[in-house]
Amino acid sequence: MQFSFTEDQVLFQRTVRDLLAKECPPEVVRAAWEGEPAHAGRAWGRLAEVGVTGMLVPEEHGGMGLDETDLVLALEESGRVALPDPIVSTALVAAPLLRDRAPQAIASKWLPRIATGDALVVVGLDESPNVPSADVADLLIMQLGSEFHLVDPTKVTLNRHSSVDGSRHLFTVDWRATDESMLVGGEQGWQSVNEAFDRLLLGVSAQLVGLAAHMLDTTVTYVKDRHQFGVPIGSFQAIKHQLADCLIKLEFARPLVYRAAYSIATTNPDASSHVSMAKAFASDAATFVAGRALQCHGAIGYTDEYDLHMWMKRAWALASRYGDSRFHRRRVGRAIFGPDPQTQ
Amino acid sequence: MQFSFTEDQVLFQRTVRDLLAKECPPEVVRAAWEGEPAHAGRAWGRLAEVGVTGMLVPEEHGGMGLDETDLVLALEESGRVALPDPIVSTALVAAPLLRDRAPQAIASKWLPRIATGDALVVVGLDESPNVPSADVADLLIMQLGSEFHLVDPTKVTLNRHSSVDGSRHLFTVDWRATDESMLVGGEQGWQSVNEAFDRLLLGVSAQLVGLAAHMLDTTVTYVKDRHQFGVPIGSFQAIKHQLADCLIKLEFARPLVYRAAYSIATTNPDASSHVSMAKAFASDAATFVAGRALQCHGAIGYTDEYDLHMWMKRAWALASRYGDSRFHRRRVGRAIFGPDPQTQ
Amino acid sequence: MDLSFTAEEEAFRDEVRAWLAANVPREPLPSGDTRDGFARHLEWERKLFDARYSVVSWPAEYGGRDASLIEWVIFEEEYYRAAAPQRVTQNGIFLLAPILFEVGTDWQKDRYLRAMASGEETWCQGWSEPNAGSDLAGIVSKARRVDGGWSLSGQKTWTTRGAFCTHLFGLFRSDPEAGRHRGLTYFLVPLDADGVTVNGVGRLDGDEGFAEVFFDDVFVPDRDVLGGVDNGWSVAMTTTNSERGLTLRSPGRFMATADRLVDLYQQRHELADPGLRDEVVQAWMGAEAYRLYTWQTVTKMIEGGDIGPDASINKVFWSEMDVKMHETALALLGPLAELVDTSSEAVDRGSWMKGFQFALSGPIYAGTNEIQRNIIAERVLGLPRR
Amino acid sequence: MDLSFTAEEEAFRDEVRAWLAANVPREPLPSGDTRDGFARHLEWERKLFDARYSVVSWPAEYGGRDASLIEWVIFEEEYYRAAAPQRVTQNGIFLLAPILFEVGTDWQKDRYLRAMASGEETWCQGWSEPNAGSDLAGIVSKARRVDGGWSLSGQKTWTTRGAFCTHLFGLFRSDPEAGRHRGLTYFLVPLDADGVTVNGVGRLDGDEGFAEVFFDDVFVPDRDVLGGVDNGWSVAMTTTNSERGLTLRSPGRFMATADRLVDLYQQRHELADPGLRDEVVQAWMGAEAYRLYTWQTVTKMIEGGDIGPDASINKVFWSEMDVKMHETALALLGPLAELVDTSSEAVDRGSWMKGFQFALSGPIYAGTNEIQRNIIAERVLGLPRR
Repeated sequence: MQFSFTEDQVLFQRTVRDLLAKECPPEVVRAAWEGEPAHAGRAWGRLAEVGVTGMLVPEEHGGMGLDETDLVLALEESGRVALPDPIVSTALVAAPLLRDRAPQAIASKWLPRIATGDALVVVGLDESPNVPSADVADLLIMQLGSEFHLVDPTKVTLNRHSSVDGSRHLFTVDWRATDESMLVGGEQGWQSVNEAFDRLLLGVSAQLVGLAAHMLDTTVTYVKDRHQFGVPIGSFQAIKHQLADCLIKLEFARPLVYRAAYSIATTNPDASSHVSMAKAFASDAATFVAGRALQCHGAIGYTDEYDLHMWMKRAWALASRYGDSRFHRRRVGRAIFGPDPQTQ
Repeated sequence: MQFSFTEDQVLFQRTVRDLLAKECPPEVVRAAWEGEPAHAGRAWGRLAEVGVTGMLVPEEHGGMGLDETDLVLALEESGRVALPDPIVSTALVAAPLLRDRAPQAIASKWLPRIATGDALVVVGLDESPNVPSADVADLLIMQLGSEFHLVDPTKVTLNRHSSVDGSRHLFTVDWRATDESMLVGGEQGWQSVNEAFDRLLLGVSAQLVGLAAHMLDTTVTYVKDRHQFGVPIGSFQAIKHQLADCLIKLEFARPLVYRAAYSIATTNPDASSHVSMAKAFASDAATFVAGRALQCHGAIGYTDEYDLHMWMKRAWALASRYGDSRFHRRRVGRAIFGPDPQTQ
Repeated sequence: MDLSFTAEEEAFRDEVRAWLAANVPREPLPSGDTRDGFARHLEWERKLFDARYSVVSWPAEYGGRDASLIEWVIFEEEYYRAAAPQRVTQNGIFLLAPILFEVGTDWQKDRYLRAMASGEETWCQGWSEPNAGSDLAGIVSKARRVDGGWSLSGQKTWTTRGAFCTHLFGLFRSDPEAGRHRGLTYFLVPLDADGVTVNGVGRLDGDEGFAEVFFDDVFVPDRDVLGGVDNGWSVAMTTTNSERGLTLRSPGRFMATADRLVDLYQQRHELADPGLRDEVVQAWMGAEAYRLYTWQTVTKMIEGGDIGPDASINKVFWSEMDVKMHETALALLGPLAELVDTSSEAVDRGSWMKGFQFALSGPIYAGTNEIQRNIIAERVLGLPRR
Repeated sequence: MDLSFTAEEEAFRDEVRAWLAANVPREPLPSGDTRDGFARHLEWERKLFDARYSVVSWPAEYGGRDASLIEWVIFEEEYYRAAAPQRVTQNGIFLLAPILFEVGTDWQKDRYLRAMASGEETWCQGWSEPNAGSDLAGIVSKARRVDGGWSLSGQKTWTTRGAFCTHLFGLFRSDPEAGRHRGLTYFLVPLDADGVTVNGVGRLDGDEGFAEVFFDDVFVPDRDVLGGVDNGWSVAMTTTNSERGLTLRSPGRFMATADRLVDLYQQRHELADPGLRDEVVQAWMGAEAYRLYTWQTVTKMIEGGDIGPDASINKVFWSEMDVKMHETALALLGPLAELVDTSSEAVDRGSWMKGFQFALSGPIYAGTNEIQRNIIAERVLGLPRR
């Protein structure tokens, strides 16, 4: 029993944090709001250079050959800066899907490109028909029931949808399955779909924790600085207690997210329950912190010139998508109680 | 539209408040905890003298011939002092039941005695098999499905049950129905049962509001007096905001309770929904205030020497009995959505 | 206690309902907090005014009907039930007008009220400054005595719809020597006056509804001082009570939201968590409680009582209920909550998410709920200040 | 990261589990916070001690097994899973002993630790006074220098199980001239010493578990000063961290409550509101989150880290979760929640209501949650004091 990250892992997190602070400042997120496609900035290339995109890619394909506990902190950092690029989809979902399910020729084609940062791979699940960043994908991996298909992005029609988070570019993808396009199907297919869903949840949960951490940090800084009635508003107990509550929510969501990463990495049979717990707690933490952050900022937080709103909206979008906290409590409930007694 | 009490009604409330402050101080409640039967004090006689017990008894039977809007504030006051006597059962449930359903002979026998304070009448509903104060009843009115029966308390067996509120003396009543004992049955019987339940709810809701008001008052006094860190603890924002929240809950429960009284008095077809809203809000307000009152008191509130616990426990008992707030939201839900779709 | 309406009141309700049914635009107008939407709303306001529904409780001479407070609440219930457009004139009508009636001069009343009621002139509130939000006494914008009037300088911020309005009412520091709450004066200022610069600022809900307003030596004649020189604080506190109190948030608004939430539940309940039913009912009951509380307040006012700090109880309740109602709606929408477009997938054009964001402003504006809870604790419960 | 247990740890768990299965009393003991129950619990404590399970993490010389922190948590998980009796020795073992190990003299350790582990001597905490609760620096009980030691005078209150214990550890003001936090000394006092009077005080949950302790010129020799004269505050803060931290509330406790809650839901769900399922799952997940958080903390401690003010985060979380879990249980019980007797109607002998009342003490004792949130805000987030 050792529930901590290694010194190297923590050092790597720091590297990624510094890199993203430089390459994905709020202006980059704002550019995505203005319509700039995701992946327009330099962050992606730098993430690839330090090994984030290829973390789960085997070494023989140019990757790091590491596991989800090595990747999770980097994804948390991607949440902290509200990175608009499809990092979860490419690095955490697509890479292991191709690694585990693709024939050698396909794996050799795509995995090295993922590791070098040359390929963005976007995975579309039936569960969530609005696919973010489908417009910048070099490869689409689309679910069709129990099957995953490899789809050429130049051969699909995309329809744009609008999210409350303007930096999330959502699309419905109009595509056709062929016998050649199938990557995996049947029993293995269902297993792949479930694994992909669980990985997506892990990544989104890590990002939600990062988003919450950023909103809390920003607010702590603001309330120390902002004076009313002759004192910093952070000296008022009503402000202190709201922010203490934020920290508590955040600190108890984190270990669930880290455990979920470990359970996926070790193919724990309860991994699905574990990621659902992570998603439920991370969603609730992020929406709670968003609400308190806005309240402690007051009117300035309510403007679109101030950056906070971009983080809040990302948090709202990610918390409600891929199952909100109630959905995931129901999923955990099935593990505790057995199949959903919807009749009770 | 005039949603206020008359000057006379407010004056009467003040009279009842003063009377109960004198005749039902905390020592009386404590005596009930020690096993003293309900109705042992002088409060009952004085309540009868000023007209509370006979408020709904017609004038020809020696009562006031008034309605529930006249009675509700007195019942709120009975909650404020945590009166152990069965005032709701006698004055608000039994009196109109006998008034509306009893043959002349029975009405003439019991109603005048209710008005003079000589008879305590306890109504037992199937919904709640633990009947408080059955040991001091001069007459029991027991539900059996669609029927109400008049039952001689000397001919029943009582089994004592323990409530968390030691001043609530609960009994299961072992009794036998006979043809002679039936007061009302059939379609009229169901109607009577529903009316009795609604009246009970109204009375309990009014008492819950009174309990909450007392706990809030007590706590406000305490936090002004108690000093820590060189200042009254009531000057801390964390205390202020908790008590502000208590007041908000209380102030929004009150109009629902008063409206429920009016709806019963005017036989509004939505009266059942209205009392359920009152019970839900009053239950939530009282349990919320109980929790905050204890927290703001700290350790002293946790002792049984200090009176607060007797009010808290009455609040917990009344909030959970006769349908807790969730139960009543479900009841209101049926009015909004139609019959319970338990299958969804 | 009498919770029924008189025949006259019922007749008034019927008349209002019929007029609204015939006149409320079929398609929702674009948001009144955008430049285009504001103009479209003014057309609607004009229609309301012409039918004498824009200010029913005002005297007839200013365009009203001398309606009772009860009729006013009835009007509001019907207005929201009909899903009629948001009132872009509300800051003038609900915040400024009550003060004009109370302390305004006859000249001011004649000059401003009718034009306000018709929407010809529109008013925004100039209170907050970069360093004066919750602590309004921190206002530093100055009013300097000049010949025949005053010269205003400084900056106001978070001015709702400031970029579209014609006039501003606000507080300026007229006596720099006086203490924090003293030495403020309340001015009425046309925004086309020389020296005024207005910059629109976007809000998080995507509308441009905020403005910063800069004053650079702006002349205001003496006749546009409201309520006396150096008396601005007590005048402003009057406004605060009405802003926080019932006038700005009539119960009809929340009853309409609750009804929409019930409809949404009926559409979505098979997909949603069974526990949400309880929340929907709680929301519905909350709106009902708010309605009854309002009738209690209205009765108190008719009987000559004062709202006073009770307005703070009211404000905390409705603002947090409004957030909660929208959170329940978003939970019912689940994965569709984030969609804000007009596609068939997005429910109600994303209006719940939009409404949620609007609701989030409730606990902040007109005195944050932290300030309101302080007021409740200190002025109602009598707890000691620090 | 390695969330598995070693073979040795698993073997330890199996051994503990087997022993508990064979030895935990079939019928629950009467409450340890009553005089009779306390005595019955001491019998059980003796049995634990004889099997060397009373203080597994202590050195063998004092009755322990030199178990690792990980083994200690495993022991606690099994202890609660087995529904073994409440530890009436906990204030000594969990609050005093860590300080004795850290700053106690050899004489003190030899004199007190083994007798504490066996339950032969039982300890209560003498901190709070009538005017020193959240503000411990307000302590006024005095320690006066006398020949060979100190003379104690004053009053301690809310002393848990004070009426049944043999010894008290507490703070007294040894230098009346020094500032609020200075001039306090930590003493070890036998409650049968001349001049000590103990009065039991009932608690709201019906047990007599509180006491007031009066000191009238009570002599304590120098050897029973713990951690140095006038150094009591810093010694006490060490205790506070362990009281607030993981030692007093091992995750096993909440996992056991969560499991009981799941059972209760399965018994009652057909009668209860469907929305309660969500709350039960949330409770279960909360216990799981607490367990993982604890493993994180344990790892940090093993790696040489310090808990510090994080203990406050921990305390707020578990204490409020515990209340919420019991509220959920009471909601599942509905109209039966109030019954606390042993009739067939009352569920689990009313133990949920009893547990609810006990849980309510969590946000109050060992520093109220208001104080904890101040600590979190000021010492973890770095917000300014006033």
